[in-house]
Amino acid sequence: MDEDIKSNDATDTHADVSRRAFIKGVIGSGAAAFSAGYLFRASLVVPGLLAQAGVSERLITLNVNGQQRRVDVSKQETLAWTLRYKLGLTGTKLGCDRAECGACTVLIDDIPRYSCSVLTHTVRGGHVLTIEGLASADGTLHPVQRAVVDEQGFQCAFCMSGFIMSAVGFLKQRPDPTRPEFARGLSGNLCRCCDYNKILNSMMRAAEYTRNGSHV
Amino acid sequence: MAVIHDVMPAFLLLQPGSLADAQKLLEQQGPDAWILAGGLDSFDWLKDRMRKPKAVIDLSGVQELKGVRSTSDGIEIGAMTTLTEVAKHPLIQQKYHLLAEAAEAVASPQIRNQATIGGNVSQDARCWYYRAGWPCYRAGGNICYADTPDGRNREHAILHAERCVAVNPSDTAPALIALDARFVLQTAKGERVISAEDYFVGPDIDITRLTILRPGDLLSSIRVPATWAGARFYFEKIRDRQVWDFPLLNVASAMTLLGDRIERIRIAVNAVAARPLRLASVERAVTGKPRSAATGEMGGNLAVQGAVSLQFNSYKVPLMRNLVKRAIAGGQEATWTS
Amino acid sequence: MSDYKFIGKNYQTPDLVAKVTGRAKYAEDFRAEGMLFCKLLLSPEPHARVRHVDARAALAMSGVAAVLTADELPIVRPDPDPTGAEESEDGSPCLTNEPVFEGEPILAVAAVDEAVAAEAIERIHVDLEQLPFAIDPIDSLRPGGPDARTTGNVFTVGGGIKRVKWTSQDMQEVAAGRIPWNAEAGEETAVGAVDAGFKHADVILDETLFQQSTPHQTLESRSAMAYWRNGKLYLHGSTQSVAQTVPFLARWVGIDPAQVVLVSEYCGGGFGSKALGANSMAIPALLSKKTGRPVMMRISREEETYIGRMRPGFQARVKIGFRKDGRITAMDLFIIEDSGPYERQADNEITALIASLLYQPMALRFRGLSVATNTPPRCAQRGPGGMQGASMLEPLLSRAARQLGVDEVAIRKINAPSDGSLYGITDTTERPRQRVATARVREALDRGAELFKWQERQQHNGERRGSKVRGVSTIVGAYVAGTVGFDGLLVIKPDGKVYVHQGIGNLGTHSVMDTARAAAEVLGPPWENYEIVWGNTANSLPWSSQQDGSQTTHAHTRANYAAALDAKRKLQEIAAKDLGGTPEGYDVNNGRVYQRGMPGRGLTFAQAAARAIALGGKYDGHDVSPKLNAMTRTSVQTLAGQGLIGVAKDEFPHQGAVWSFIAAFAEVEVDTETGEHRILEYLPVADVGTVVHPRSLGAQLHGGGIQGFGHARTQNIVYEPTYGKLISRRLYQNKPPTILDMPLEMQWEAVNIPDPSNPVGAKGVGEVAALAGSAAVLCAIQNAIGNRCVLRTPVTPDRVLEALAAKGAHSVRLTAYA
Amino acid sequence: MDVLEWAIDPWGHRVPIHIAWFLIQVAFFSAVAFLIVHAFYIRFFAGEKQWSGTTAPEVVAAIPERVPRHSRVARAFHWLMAASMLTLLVTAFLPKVGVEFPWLTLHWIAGAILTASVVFHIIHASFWLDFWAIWPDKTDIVDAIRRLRRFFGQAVPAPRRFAKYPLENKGFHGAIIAAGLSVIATGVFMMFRVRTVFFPRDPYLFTDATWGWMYVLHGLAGVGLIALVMIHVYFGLRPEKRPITKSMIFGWMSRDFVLKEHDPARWVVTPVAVHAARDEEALRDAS
Repeated sequence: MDEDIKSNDATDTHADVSRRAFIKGVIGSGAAAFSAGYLFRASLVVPGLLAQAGVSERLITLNVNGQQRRVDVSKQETLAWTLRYKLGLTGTKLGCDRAECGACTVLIDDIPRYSCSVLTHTVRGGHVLTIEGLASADGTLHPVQRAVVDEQGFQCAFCMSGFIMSAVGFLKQRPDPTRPEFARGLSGNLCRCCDYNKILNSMMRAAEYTRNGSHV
Repeated sequence: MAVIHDVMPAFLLLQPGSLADAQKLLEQQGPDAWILAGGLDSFDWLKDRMRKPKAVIDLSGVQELKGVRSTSDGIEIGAMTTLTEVAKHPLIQQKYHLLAEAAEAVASPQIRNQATIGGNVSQDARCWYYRAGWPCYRAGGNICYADTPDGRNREHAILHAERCVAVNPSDTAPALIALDARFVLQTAKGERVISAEDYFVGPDIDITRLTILRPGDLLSSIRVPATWAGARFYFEKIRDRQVWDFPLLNVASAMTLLGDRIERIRIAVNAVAARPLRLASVERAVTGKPRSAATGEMGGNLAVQGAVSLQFNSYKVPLMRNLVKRAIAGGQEATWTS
Repeated sequence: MSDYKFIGKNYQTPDLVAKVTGRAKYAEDFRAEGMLFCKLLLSPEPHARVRHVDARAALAMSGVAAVLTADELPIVRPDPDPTGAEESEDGSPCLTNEPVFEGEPILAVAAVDEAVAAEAIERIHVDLEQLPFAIDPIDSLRPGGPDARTTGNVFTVGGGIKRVKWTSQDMQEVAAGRIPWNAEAGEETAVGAVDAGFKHADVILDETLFQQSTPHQTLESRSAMAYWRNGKLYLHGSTQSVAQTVPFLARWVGIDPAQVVLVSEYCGGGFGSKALGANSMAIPALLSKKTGRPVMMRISREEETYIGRMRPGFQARVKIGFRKDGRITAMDLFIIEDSGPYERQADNEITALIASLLYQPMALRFRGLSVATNTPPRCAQRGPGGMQGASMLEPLLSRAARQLGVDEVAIRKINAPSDGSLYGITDTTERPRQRVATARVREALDRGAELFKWQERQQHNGERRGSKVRGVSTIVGAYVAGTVGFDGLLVIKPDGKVYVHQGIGNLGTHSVMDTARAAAEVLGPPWENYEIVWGNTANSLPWSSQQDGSQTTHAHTRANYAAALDAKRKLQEIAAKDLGGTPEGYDVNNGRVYQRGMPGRGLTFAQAAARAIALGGKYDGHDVSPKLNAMTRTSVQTLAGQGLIGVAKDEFPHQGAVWSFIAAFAEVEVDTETGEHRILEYLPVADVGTVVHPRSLGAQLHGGGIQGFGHARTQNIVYEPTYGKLISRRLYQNKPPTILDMPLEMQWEAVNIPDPSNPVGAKGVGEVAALAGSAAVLCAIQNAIGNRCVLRTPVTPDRVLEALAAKGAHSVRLTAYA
Repeated sequence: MDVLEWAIDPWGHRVPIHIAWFLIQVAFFSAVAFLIVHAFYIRFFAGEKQWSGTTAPEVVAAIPERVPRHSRVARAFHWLMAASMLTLLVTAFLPKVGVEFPWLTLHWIAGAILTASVVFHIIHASFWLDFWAIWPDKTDIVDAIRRLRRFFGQAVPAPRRFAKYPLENKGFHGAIIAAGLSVIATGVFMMFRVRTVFFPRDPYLFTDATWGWMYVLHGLAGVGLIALVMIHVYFGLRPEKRPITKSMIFGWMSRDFVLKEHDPARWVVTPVAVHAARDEEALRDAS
């Protein structure tokens, strides 16, 4: 028993199908993954080590788009994976999974980061903001979203949420950027349609909207 | 056994809250422990499943390792300070702008928001054979695939290559050497302070490492002395794309003038050898000389003495010569019209 | 044409809000209860035969559901489909027992999650028998050189493969950096007297050039999710062309097209690599069938680089003869094309075809070799043959202009085609030369020269500032821009709305929305009255063009216009039936059909729709014209009774082939000490007929242009020749252009002259936009540093420095994948 | 644990890359163990050496006070080889056990010197020296067996005195030849993989696997040499072997020592002695 739990946690890949299926089921229905079985497991993570400094449990609470989400997260899981496959927030895209395209950009405590290259466990207690969290409850678009709509920014738009999150983060630091400054600020996002000129037009308009709230 | 370069293997994640805990964990886990700073280099190894550490020690929770503070003699930068924090810090901006420029030249904004100064100077080689998981010298094997008759070695070394021709890809390293920085190491035997140059090793000494860090060691902070505060700085990085690119070559220099003559100068280049090179002989040669194109030319020519180019990287010789020239004579050359 | 109500106006495309809020779902965004995850085992060798697969250890793992090997693939029917799709896919299997390139999928594992699947892959042992491999086409052509396929090394036009080896004398030429003129070619065509042409030339340029292969590298990889319900396959994939992908998907999975429901409302980029989706979509489909559970296949970036297709590279020799005034007397093109492992690519032939039109040479000879290599499969990439051709030929035109002292704009005008010009690389009875419908290159050049202030700007050429040198140039380009004969389908429902059904895909060009505007021109405002139905074959879509080759805008403005005319006619007839008079006496506008001059007397669309249902027959789709494609007929039958059906096959007349043209102007700055260069300005001026959607057109012209910059400046693929393995596996290594690789701000312009063979005068733009960016930048760099480094792309800093060091004396490095 | 280090080559095949470095310690400590055991044996168990056979007085008289044993050239070679061998071992293995320094250049230069000196030695020994002197002959074997049986208390004649070289010496030489030639042969090829003055680099001279086994052999022979050299030095320092060691320095042995352990009949030190000695020998065996 003990042995089995160890192996379960150490190499997270021998878990039994039924439990997995159950978890997936729950995820499928969009709710946070949660199971008593997991609580039990987590509390037994490599017996002995738990007492020791810094060993993290699997079941954690994440603050995503202002909500507290309880979710089961394996140690090696990236934030992008948790958002997309555990919390159903698929607006965040995986373009390369290697921090070299920017499609997975989200804000962590207002700072743009590549969620494909952040371990979910390292942002417990942080505030995560994704594309889904921008528009207000009544559906009013965020100024940056509004600007993109007004300028018809982007083509295939697979890179769009990443770009928008970068822009939102950048504008928090620098509300009044010049075009070259904004270009540098957005340079961590790749657009394979290369619609950069139109994207930059949208973002310059977004800066304007953000400053004078003239978008609604 | 088939190879797959996707999906991080499972590991035990340890998240110490203090330097002491981190060291305790390092001790407990032994050489199998993988230290995670910003993670941008680590995740490549893990996601490619080329490294499968039992335990990963995440330092992001160790506050002592973060932040920039001024000291009696200059500043001390915690190893876990992000490159963005380094580039934006007012003190660094005004007194050690060289370092700010170098940090700003790294990768992309999001990466700079996460990558740490400690990680940037300690990052592994980017030789594409090594990174593809091929069993080369650096990986503990017995061959260098890049230094072969057909090897693809555009990015590789022109100086101090021995068996392995990989280069050190760090942008901040040469800046720190030019600023005569000190690296503070926490080892099993206690704290050790060494000069920036001595932090890096070449393949002649240790072919599997780029730094002197041994398992169990931690780089805790970097001290930049006031010696070069407010000096004349020059940094330039040449690359294919202006973002997400490692340097084809970069140069950093700090200099003080006496009238029109060079009073003191430190110059370092990177991406030409397995370790960032301080160009001491060039420094000696140009000290006391007028800061002019001629002096720059002289320094540049001296800098590339002994360079051995491979099939695809002969361009690095003129490039290094020209950048060193600029680093001495000044960089009005470098400004673009747009 | 200014009286258009929608054509030529900006508007908010209906998919935009879903996109900015993250609600737009791409293939990998779908989930299903009990979904399994699939991972692929890729070949570690460039060419091998699978002797034995031992998957016992993997299958023994708990959580592993199934392993799928090539042995379990359906026998693919030779004929793609009865509905007569235009072209076949590249013939590569989705899994194979004879991998012909490193990274080719050998088998797939389905498991409860990716971690288990990945570990399962590592526990599988595949015993491979190594076979000879070729990476560099020229290496395969040398005497005794390796063949990429056991059957040969050169693909033939008929779809076969043969063995071609050059002589050792030929190889001496190669060693000297020259493609040998007399070496054996696989195919040869000629129009006019080439030798005579060169005899009459005052200046002859004869160069060897190299164009690299570049991966399409769409940002959304070809991930797919599949499940089965009631014997039907539901597949969430990523494809450029929804309707035309169905028969192919059916074929790959071994089922009937009627059993396929394909969902691809959003495609994260294709650039040609997803013209028909991807054959890899069959993997989750078959695994799902095998396991009885939904299967998600997330294609990693590395996998995408291997199986995501590439543009064929060129190793070429080009000779052009010019008259004093710049007129081209003769052109001789010998182009070795890297066709990858599976089938002949026609890029080299297209290069010649474009040249025959764009430069109207008095004589032209084309010789080509489509060499097989054990590198990733090739397929058309935005401007296939055009990108490489423009990048090779335009710099030579610029150089000739300078040698002859002719203005660069002038030399392009004097060779330019005009409406109805003849072109072709053969002039035989079976393959006669063709006529281009419209060609307004000269107008584009004049307009551009004016906007760009060419006369003044070109003075900057060679201007030095410190180590920086300026370069200014202009270029022209051409590409096919439209097909005809597809179906349009729309329904006016009792809710009064017009539902325009589109079988084309939504890959960001907006043409899936833009072409629907042609129907609105016929049936009138308000635009809010129109709903566009696309991206899900369960929603009764018409048979449509492939969303590639810039054909959609032309093809589907026509098809939708035709369908709208059919609907209008039916509205008029119904109105006449109910309110008397003749159909011709009725107008259609503002959601109503009413008697001309008496707007009060008529029916709303809602009323008309209800009447159509009551009338039945052709009005509500119960009678279907046999002229329509089978898929359209099925869709109409499904929609029958839901409202007034407007449906028609595009039978508008058209004279000549539809081509779009472009003139582009660029200014660059090159640092002679570091080899770096920046683009200061780029101005494309297009002849794409009527401007349909300005903002979309601008996006195509600039986006395509920047993709061209990437081809010219940064993108590359590097192989280790000894092991035949890709070593530039990552984006940071194969370097697509970033937002910092363009001028700070760009303008664009279109001559906006309608194409007479399109009801709204529209032509396509995608391909022509891309090649212009590359050619313009290369010409400008050449004009700046006047050396020959642009003869090999990409022109990275190292190549600039090497060329400068060689002082123009160097020959082109022909090594592929370096 | 595996005594070899394995790796996955670019084509996914498992190939050896070199020996596991713990073999260094294994070699070192087994040598140490041997020394201790041997020392104990000599100290507590080994009795006074006994020899059979005597030498006729006239032969004895013919033997000079200082019996020449190693020519200048031979000695020069021995010490040169020793120096290069030590350099090779130090440069090869110290870095592996954590003492890091730039070792490669020293290593291949020393290797080149060793190779050259060995080639010279082979030629010199074959044509100028008594080539067979260093190889065990029938008598050596017979005597070895005798010594063994006497050790176990059996009543067999005492072994005869040695010829020029004691059997152990010959055995050691044999082992050195095996290990030495292995490192040299493999080492020469390995120079193709680094930048030396000798060949153009060509790392693809052999397949990954062949190269791998070559490195393994080089390593095995190398660690073997650690043990051999340690043992050799040990014997060189042992008091009862001093005369032999001295002879490698000064070139001669005292007549007394020669007469004690060596049989002038088998190691011809005087032309005169030859026949007489041989006759005597014959007589004794007959009786």
